[in-house]
Amino acid sequence: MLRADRVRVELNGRMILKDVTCYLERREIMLIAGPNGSGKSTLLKCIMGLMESKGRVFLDNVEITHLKPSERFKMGITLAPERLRVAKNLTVEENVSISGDFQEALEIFPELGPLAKKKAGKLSGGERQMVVLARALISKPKYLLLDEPFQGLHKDLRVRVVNMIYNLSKKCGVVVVTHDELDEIFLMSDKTCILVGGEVLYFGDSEGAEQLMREMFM
Amino acid sequence: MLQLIDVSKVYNGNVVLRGINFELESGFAGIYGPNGSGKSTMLKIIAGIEKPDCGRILFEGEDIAGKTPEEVARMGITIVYQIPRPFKNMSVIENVATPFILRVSYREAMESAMEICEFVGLKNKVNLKAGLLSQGELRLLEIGRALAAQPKLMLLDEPFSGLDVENAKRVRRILRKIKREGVDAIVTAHRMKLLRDIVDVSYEMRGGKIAEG
Amino acid sequence: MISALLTAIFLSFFASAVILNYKIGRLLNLSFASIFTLGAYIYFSFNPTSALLLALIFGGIMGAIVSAATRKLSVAEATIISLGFSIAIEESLRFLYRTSYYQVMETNYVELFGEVVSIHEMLNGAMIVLLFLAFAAIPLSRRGFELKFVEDDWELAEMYGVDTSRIRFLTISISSSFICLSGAVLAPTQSLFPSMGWSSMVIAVIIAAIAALAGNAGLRKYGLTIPIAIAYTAVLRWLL
Amino acid sequence: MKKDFAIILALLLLPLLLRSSFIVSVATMAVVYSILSLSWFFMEKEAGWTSLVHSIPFGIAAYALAINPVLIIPAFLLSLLLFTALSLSGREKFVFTSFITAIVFWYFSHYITLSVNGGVVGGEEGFSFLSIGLWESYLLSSSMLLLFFTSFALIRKSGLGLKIEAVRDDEFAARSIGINAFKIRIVSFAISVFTATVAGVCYLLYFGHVSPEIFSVEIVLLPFVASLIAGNRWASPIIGSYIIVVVSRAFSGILPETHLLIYAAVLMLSPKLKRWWGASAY
Repeated sequence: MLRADRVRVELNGRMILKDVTCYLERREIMLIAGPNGSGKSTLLKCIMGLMESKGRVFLDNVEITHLKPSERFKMGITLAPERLRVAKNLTVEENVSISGDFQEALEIFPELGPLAKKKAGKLSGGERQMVVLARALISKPKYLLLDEPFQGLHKDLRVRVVNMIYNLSKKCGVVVVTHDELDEIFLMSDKTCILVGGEVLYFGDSEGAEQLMREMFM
Repeated sequence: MLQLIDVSKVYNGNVVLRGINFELESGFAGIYGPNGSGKSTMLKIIAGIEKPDCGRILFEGEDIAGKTPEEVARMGITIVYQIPRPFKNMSVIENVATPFILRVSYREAMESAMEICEFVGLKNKVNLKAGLLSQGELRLLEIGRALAAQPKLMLLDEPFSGLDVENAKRVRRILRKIKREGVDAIVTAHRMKLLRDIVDVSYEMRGGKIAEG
Repeated sequence: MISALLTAIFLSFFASAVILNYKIGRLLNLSFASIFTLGAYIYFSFNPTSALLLALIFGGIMGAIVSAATRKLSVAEATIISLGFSIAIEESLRFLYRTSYYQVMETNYVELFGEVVSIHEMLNGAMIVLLFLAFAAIPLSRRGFELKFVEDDWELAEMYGVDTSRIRFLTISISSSFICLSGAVLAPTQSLFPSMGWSSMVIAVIIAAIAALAGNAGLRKYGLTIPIAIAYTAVLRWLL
Repeated sequence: MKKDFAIILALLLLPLLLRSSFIVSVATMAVVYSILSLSWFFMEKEAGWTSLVHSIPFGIAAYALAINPVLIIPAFLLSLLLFTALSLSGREKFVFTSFITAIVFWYFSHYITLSVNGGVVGGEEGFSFLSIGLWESYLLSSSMLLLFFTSFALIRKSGLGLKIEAVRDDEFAARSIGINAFKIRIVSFAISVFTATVAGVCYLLYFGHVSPEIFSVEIVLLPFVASLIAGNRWASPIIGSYIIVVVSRAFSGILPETHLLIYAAVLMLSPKLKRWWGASAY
């Protein structure tokens, strides 16, 4: 179980997250929804340890609050960050092989093959997102945190990624943050956490969130 | 009054806008569409923050495509950013007074700023540092500051994003008031539903193309 | 000509250390100026062999302290702190050694390509070349790939299991230790005073800035410091 | 703000009451450095640029006056141009581009020479000028300090102040409400550089002599250290300058470089001090 317990972030006197508590089991998908600026990405960064925060984070009942991001990674948490984050001056192959074998990445996204020696900074949005996702997937995480995984992807690729997330949830826990095109992810998610202005508006089974989600987003 | 003719924009190989043709004579125009469809880019191009790769933008008959943001702002186009950008170490009233300073004296600016603060409902927070406001209040502050520039045309980039129901209602009320005052605006949003009762005409944007709908 | 070449190699070594610290440590490490001076003073306080060893150790310790003091700060703040360290070391030296040293080494001269060069200078040059090569070898090593990643986007590297704080610590300590050693090696040919390191520091920063402008990728920017340093010394010789 | 003004007035009046030339000589030095620190503080706090190059407008002004008073205007313009050019590297990098420039300038300042009547003057020795006397220069520099302090207070409560602060907080947002950010940047630099120039003039009129030491690291760092040592109020740079001058005078017999140790300590602790005083970092 990956559990964030009363996570709180304050920046320049302003609360970005107010005592957020949520958890998911392995083999579950959790959707984190909410408008822009409601603290979704910040929550993922706190779980990964990239941001200073109050509150505690547990992984399979072990407290990991004081571990560095690199140590959390080695324990099985992987974050695929938002905004198509790639190391711009490194090649695609180098970008991916930080977390595993490039050949495995090719099995997931064969499109990356011809781009292997290209600088990641010169890729288009969709290609960059493939690099981001491939890099996260081949690290074989126990819990995978996906921040806006559909950004920059075309329709058919989007469908592929949705299927990929579904298959992944057979062996690991997946957290998906998105505020767009919610339908498909929402329907297959087990849990939903809705954040507004840094506060949890709803956390629990996705069935219970349906009414609220329809009101807010769909 | 505003006219976009064949405006295109490409970002490292990605076509964001493909040949946009758009015209606004007066009133509120709404543009809705999913993320990444080019709504924000279009507003940024009108505001002079981004340069279009080709095409012309006519505002009151003048081509503003090559102008800097401050020149465009002085002609009467003001943008409200999607993610609020307040002057965070200044008080709320100073934030709102800053655009007035370009036209009137310090004292008059402060008085007019007070009126605007009242208008957007921040009257009891005027002396607070802007950095300490909540997300909803920041949006109101942004709108107030944009109004203080006395624009002919306001560009509102997703004014309802990041807001809870209560604050969204406040923003909606203020937008209606602005409309009554006779300011024209282009408003973007995720979904048409959010815009339906405030805009005169709505457009849909998808994959960098715009269509009336 | 040859001595100018040796100066150029020293400068590009210094500049590479500056770039490495800037890219990985995220600070303009101004403490190098005094760490260099520290090395030179150590050389005069001990016998040559132990001085070299002590310079390596002291430089490493100073680097470690600087690195610990500048953790998790913005570039500007970290730079200002390193400047504080630089002044602190400089003033401590001024306090400990009330006088300046100047020593001309008695040395043999050899003729090389029609030019008279002192043997000592040659030895120094060789040492500095070795240090420079050691620097250049870091990006080629097993850790080199991680280093490259940290240079480009340290946060990304951190979330993919690279311990960036350790890499940062090691980079600053090792480069400080090398700078201190180079101070000890070059001491016999220099006049010593507490602020002697500043001239090299400033030139190195300028060279580093030009090299960083020209190329952003891996080894190339370190290699680029060599021609720039050579051009610099050539211009200087022509001017004076 | 009123409290700050009272503190400064008290600091300035005290030596007049004590009527001791020694105290006045120390106080004059402190006041001259206070003007310099105040000009720096204006740029840091109001305009948001942390400069380590204020020794240049300060020193060039003194040099210009010593060589030929007409040169003051080009000296001012040259400093302003330099500041503007350095600011193109951005706020974060400005700290070290300005520092490196200041150091390079210090080296070159040793070669500023003039040939007068067949002889060469300047260089390491510097230039001499008339000193206007102790009491006169104290009155001159303290009235300058008061003048600048009040005008800065007025600027902050004016339209120009609002514009400068807006550009400091978010240059882009300021531009999109019609403020010409670059022009405002230059205006704020001009205010700061002008103040530093006046400080340089007061310096020369008091000491009657200027040498390359005026460009040294000590002068470069003085405003930074002075402003950080005594809080984050508008009186802080002035109180800080007094502290530094008094301390270095008091210890000059025992350890001539004491103030440099203070500098080192303040620099090393600067982020802590900033947080302590509640100053936001730009």
